[in-house]
Amino acid sequence: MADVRLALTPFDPAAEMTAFAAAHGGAGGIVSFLGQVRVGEGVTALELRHYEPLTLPGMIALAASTEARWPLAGLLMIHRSGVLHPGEPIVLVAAAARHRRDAFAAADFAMDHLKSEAWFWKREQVGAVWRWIEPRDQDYADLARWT
Amino acid sequence: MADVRLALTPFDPAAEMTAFAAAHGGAGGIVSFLGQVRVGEGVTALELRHYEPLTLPGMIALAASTEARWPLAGLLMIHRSGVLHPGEPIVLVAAAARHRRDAFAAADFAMDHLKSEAWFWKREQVGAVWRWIEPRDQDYADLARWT
Amino acid sequence: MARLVFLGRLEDIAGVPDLTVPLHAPTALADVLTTLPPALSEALAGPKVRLARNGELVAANGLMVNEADELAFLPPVSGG
Amino acid sequence: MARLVFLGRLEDIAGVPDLTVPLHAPTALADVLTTLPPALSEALAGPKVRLARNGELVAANGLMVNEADELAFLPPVSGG
Repeated sequence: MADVRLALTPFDPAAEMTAFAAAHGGAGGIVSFLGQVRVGEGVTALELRHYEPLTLPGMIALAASTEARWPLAGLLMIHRSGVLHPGEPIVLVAAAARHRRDAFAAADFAMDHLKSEAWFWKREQVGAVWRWIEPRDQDYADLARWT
Repeated sequence: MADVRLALTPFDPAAEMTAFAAAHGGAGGIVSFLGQVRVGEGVTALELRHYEPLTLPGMIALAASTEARWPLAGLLMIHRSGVLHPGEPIVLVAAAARHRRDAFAAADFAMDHLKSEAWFWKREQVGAVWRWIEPRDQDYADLARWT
Repeated sequence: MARLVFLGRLEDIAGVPDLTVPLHAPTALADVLTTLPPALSEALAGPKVRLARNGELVAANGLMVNEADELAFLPPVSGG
Repeated sequence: MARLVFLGRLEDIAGVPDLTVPLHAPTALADVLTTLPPALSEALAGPKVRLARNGELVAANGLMVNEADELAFLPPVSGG
């Protein structure tokens, strides 16, 4: 059963990883992806918006399809929404599996889908100006690898 | 410059990941692999042996070739040697990169090479009997993907 | 009364995150949009904008909006 | 005196992690191996066993062992 969360306040990736690794001690291998707000590129804040009726249900469905595709011992998926500052975690995905390749593929798959299919909208503040971020072509190309 | 360590005593993956994420705040994405001694399969201890003149130099060379292959903001590679117990971390690899795909590929590449090319020998204790672990065919197949 | 919800950059164009429109009978989406400022209705009808009615994705083509519906306008997403 | 180092399962076969062999002149590897118990010398000469002399990988074929050399016998690795 996956642990899927929409976090409206900051979360602590290290504490989450420690708990996840302890909960899946039988797995052998854990692959994680941590995305954080970049430091030092002039971005003063990042805002992620979500749409309540779709966002968490969509993440739960993504977790289910990830688990259906690879034999995992556990899957953790946490995505922030709200206003974030440089250095703060945005997303953490961790997949625990008996076989290393399964954990890598599952985390990779989940991230590609979170990036370009999950119901989030992102804008960043540079100076006093907020600008919406459009998905990049690369994001769609990444997603197309799985079909 | 990669951070490469041969750990002769237990290390704390969460603390290492926190420090690594803080050190590479400009990267945006960090992929990690954590391998730990499996819990609950009758294995009471795992022993990793290394050969001083080769093991750490080999890990450093692997880190350098990983960094040469993908544009990384940072690379962390810690591998335990010695006697370990169930739940203890064996290996932690983390790659920080601007682009997610680079971080995934670098961590995957480093792990495949650590598994089947790094100078470690592993045996496990089940009950009172120690048994050396031979590399699996799958490990060689994983490695061959990169050539 | 139906509620229109604007996500992402559509909120900037609308100037508000949501808007309540008076409806007394099922109304075609196209007719709902004509009551809005032209710049907004044009953006909402864009080819990349997806629609969710009461939390379920629906096709824009031929859509009827009922009283008490919540209709969300979803531009391309960008998470992670 | 040269030092032979046995890694992995080779240590179990040798019964010790390393062994010092008396050498007074450069000696062919094959001649060094014949001074060892047959089960050990056979395992050390196995096709999957690699060799490092003084921390550098070397080929077994035609190898001469010098006084004060450290010669490590490396069976297939298994890390991670």
